Amino acid sequence: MATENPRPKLTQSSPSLMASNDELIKYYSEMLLIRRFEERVGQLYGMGLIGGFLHLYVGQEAVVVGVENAISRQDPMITSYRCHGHMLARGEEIGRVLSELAGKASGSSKGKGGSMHMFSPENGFYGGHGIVGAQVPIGTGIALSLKYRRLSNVCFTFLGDGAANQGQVYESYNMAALWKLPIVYIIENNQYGMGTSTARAAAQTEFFRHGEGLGIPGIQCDGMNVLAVRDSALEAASFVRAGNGPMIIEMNTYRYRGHSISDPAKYRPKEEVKEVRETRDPISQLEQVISERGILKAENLKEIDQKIRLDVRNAAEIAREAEQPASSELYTDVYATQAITDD
Amino acid sequence: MATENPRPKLTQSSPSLMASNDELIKYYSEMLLIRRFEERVGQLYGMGLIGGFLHLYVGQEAVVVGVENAISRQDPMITSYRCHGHMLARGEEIGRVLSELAGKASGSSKGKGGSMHMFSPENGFYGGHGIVGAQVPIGTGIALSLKYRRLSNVCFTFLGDGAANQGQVYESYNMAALWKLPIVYIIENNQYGMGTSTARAAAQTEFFRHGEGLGIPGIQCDGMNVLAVRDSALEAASFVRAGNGPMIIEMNTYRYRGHSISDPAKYRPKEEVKEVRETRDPISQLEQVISERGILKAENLKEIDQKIRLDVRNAAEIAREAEQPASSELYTDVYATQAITDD
Amino acid sequence: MIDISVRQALNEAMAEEMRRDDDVFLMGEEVGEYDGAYKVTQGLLSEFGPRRVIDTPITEAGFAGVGVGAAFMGLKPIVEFMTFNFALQAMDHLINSAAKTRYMSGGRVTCPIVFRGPNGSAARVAAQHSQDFSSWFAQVPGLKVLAPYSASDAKGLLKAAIRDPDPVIFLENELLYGKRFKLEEEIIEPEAIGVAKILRPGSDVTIISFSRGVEWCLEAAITLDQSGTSCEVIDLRSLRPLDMKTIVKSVKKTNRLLIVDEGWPSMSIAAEIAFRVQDEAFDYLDAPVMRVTSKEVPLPYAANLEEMALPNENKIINAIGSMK
Amino acid sequence: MIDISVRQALNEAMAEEMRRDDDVFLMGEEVGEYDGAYKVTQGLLSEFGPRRVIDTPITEAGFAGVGVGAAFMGLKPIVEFMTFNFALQAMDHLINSAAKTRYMSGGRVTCPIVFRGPNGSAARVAAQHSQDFSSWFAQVPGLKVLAPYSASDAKGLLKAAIRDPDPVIFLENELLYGKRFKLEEEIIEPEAIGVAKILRPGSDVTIISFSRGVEWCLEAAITLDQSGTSCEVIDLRSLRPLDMKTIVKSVKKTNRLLIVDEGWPSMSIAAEIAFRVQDEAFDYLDAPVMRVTSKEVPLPYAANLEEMALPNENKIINAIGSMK
Ligand SMILES: Cc1ncc(C[n+]2csc(CCOP(=O)(O)OP(=O)(O)O)c2C)c(N)n1
Ligand SMILES: Cc1ncc(C[n+]2csc(CCOP(=O)(O)OP(=O)(O)O)c2C)c(N)n1
Ligand SMILES: [Mg+2]
Ligand SMILES: [Mg+2]
Repeated sequence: MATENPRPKLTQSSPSLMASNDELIKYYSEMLLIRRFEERVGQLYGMGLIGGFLHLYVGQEAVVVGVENAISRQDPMITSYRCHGHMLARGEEIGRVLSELAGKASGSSKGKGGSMHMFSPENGFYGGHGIVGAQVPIGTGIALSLKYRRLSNVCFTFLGDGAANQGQVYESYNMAALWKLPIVYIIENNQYGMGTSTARAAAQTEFFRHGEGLGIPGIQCDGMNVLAVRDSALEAASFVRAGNGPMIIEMNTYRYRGHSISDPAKYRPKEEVKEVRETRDPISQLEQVISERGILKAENLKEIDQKIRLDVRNAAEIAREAEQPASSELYTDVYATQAITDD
Repeated sequence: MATENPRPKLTQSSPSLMASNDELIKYYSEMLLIRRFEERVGQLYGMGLIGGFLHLYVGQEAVVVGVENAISRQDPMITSYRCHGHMLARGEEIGRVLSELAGKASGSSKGKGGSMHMFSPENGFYGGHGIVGAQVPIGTGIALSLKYRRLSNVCFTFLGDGAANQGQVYESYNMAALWKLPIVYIIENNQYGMGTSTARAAAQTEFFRHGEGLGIPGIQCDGMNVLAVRDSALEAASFVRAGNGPMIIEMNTYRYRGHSISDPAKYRPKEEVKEVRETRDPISQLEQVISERGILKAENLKEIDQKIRLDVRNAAEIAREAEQPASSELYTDVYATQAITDD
Repeated sequence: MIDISVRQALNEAMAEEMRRDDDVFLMGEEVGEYDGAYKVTQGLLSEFGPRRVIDTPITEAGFAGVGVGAAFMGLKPIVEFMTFNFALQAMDHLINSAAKTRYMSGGRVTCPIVFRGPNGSAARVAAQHSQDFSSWFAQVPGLKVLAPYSASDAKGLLKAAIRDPDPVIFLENELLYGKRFKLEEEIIEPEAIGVAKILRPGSDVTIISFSRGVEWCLEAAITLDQSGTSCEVIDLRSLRPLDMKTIVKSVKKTNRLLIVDEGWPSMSIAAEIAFRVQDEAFDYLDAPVMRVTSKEVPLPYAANLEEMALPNENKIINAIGSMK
Repeated sequence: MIDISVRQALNEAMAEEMRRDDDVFLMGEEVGEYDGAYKVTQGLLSEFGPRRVIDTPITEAGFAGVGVGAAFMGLKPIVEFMTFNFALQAMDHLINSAAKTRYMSGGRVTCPIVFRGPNGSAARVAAQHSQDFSSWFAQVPGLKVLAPYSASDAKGLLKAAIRDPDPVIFLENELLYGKRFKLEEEIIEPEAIGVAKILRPGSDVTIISFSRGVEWCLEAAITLDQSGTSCEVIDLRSLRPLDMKTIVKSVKKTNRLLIVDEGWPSMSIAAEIAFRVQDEAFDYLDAPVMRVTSKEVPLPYAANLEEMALPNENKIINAIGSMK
């Protein structure tokens, strides 16, 4: 594939979209877990268990689940503050994620990070970053370290359509291309950066083309179709693993909720949301395939859902009852050793 | 010209390269002034009259002179620290520029700015910026103000090939394209950013293509040919003035000296410099045209040179003898009123 | 006298200045169609249109530089940072382009710009969204730095900042946006840049703060008063320049000084005031100058740790109780 | 004991650590083929090759973030800024990504990185190339900040910084690169992070400084000694943490303190030390703490103004002469 001007075919136009029954059920369950988790989290916020900013991933589940199922845990991932889905997909325990949201000692970051700052490095997940765009050079550095260590892994760096305009993203593209780093940039184009539609923020709204000037191949993918996502990630990973340098995938997706829990999302018509929900929902789409192919019956699907709801409810209970961090934790984790408390 | 995918023809392949005799002599004199000025300044640095960093423009004269002769003083210009040529081309008095280099009260910035920080706003020149890339969003803001005030002028923003990789440059491209700002980005590709050749710093060394992904047309121009430069600037200015948004011109040029006065430039073969000097020198090329067409005789050319040398020498004398800024100047120009001296 | 929130006060200041001067315009993320992330710019787009209220991409370095360029040309941009945490991406333009150019050009190029937005901690938004940059900006010659507390000052000082010929960093606080105040005067107070305000006279100890810190100080002062300690509360309002005259005068009267600063303690506004007071009123100090600040940690998310990390009225009361 | 320049000392520190640990690598502008803008990295590319000595584009925000990412994965990057002035473009990664992530992750993600390069003024390079960022960095929890003076400390502390598990800001000074010192010890001193050094014992006044300021202090101390004032000169070496123990002990002996800080005065290291000393040794101070710093202006280019703006030994001597 490393020919003169290497560029994988558009996934959209060449979908293999093949999956075993077990795989379909797995993807379904993983997406549903994120969905139910986020729905619950939204409620818990209203009930006061969670504070601060909260950005839900509802609607975008296929993106991280598709990518996760194309790679291994040795292929690192990094993203923005919209990170609960990534934590769950990477295998961090539900209870720890929910406890973090509740600011408890048993949380993923001992309660110190909250919704926007979650990490699961043992599972190859490097956050959870609150500053728009910042994760992109960091992900590029992760890719550098893979190459430095002569590993054959690929770093998947997720960013939003709003983040895609950031200068440091281009700086990263340039270095990744120059040094042929093993990195796939996943642009989760959910059509809005906060209240700003892509067309009002980006001169080029076809984000997969942002690397064009630098010679970085880009592909566009239906981010509401978990199989398409998985296949595009597979394709990109094998292109990148072959030493060809970076690649960009633009995932066309949608967030059902506001930008954050406090955003009523008045900048878009309700019908727009409704239409996507009804016609392109990643979970419903897969549910239909599973039903139509007779892989599972409606009652089995319901069982899965109930099990997930129960898991999430239990996790929420654990989180609610867990202890707040001990006061002594205020000064830990500032440094490796608790040397500096100038206080 | 504002058609579907507007893009002026490559200047190189369609040179009008027309100029009157007077114009040719004017361009020649203006380039020669910069050349002699910079040569003198290099000597004066060695003699201790000038301190700090010093970046000479020798070799690149055609770029600023060509652009200057395509536009009016109401079309603002801004550039980096390599700015003496721009100051002179814009019409700032030689004596003030040289006095600034000498750190004297009579200098363009009262001696407070030095080589890298010179401005001539009355002549539409906004510096003179020491931080690589910083002038690019600033220039974009100047363009914004032109549009805001409903003026038909165009801002010419100069940057180096090294600067062209900076994220804020892309951020500027994006905003300029999004808002259709009247700006021409002139990339002075002198082949090196300090000791780094373009190929070692940029994944895309065809800098005129950097705006491609964003839909910004770019052209490439022989930056050693003052007529080609002028024509490309004219072309770009008229495209931009028509409300089409930004354009990029990559000027292929060369600096004869090291990056700064203290750089021995060991990273490039001496022959490379020699060849450019001998075959592409902007002043020699024009001199040849002037001679061949019989516009001026060798002795006239010599007279011009002598006059310029004299002017520069006089300016240097003035600078040498000028007063240092008064001590009271330490606290002026920090604010509009000398309010805060917490000292 | 009308009742008005800080949010409204800021909004009115901008609207009035934009009505008055076509050179004033506003740019930033979500300032237009969204009416502002915190609704501070509500209605401005609909009144002034997209020429003067510009929604930007999320490119802080770029649009801060664009603002500076517009200011070089004589426009008077108001650049909103959704919060000052994001101004870290734009720091180079705030310092190297905005603050230094008047000087470097010998006065030939000026930069009448206002950078504004919330600074410091909000509620539970954790380390990357809670930093207080007061002391960084207030250190830089070429900048003026304002950090009002009341709605009245928010309005008067923002208007003054917009009219000021120099770059002004205008530090707001998200948790004050909804707070309502009696609006004392509608007039602009350009002379208030650099002038502190004694909000409550007292005789036993001087308490100085700015922005949200003032709220804690006022509450602490009420409690302390009841237990017999009379506190003079000073609202700095301006962090650069600092009104040392007012401060020193107060300390010479009370002989005791506590500074409340939401920033980290080291190299803080509190440290600077302490330095200058001991320099200018050494013989008047009956006890060491004290400070109540944030703790030396990135701000934690957990509710209990967050409370431990930030100043509040109880910590002020305790500090004053422990004064020698 | 060998004679060595600060430049060589820094070079050796990097070379030795790179030989010792394959995880250590160097990146920055012109660090490789050019051998370093100030030749500090001379020979490293030829010894270690392009895998471990990486020339970057002039994209500070980007490559600082790349360094952070590599550090998250356990590599130990040394990121050179050609000068710290250019780190303003990368500030967000130094603060929000490097300093805060250990805390925000509850210790799960660590960032063993060194950001190094010249800080403060060089000769006549004017406002945009001369800022001293010491106090900004030293304010930030999560960072350690070192600013050595001697070659010996340059070497020992840089080695310690590279081995340190946390992000370290390592502030050099261009005008010290060529200065030669006797190299006292070849060993690395990790425990020196946070430990000041008394360079010259004295009894009448304590003079504290760091980086190039130490040079001025030592020269002033010699002159003052001849006129009968015995100065104790302390080299901070570490700006975060600050070694208050050594400082307070000295002040309790001399009862007078002058701090020399090349940065701007407001919110400076000098202000912070003054605060802590008056807090911890109030009754021992016979006179106000004094400071000699840069003036409150962007650094001017003109030779005479530059001299006025910066500290030097004469200003120290005069300040001590004026002490009550
Ligand atoms: C540098 C910076 N600027 C602004 C913000 C505030 N902010 C947080 S998220 C966001 C929108 C980002 O949109 P996008 O990149 O499309 O991601 P999405 O939220 O849609 O997933 C903004 C403006 C921030 N966190 N960081
Ligand atoms: C942000 C920043 N990083 C680094 C530098 C140091 N520096 C000054 S000029 C330069 C090279 C710039 O090269 P280029 O943009 O090609 O312009 P040229 O000097 O060739 O005109 C560098 C690295 C700086 N001034 N600013
Ligand atoms: Mg988005
Ligand atoms: Mg160049």
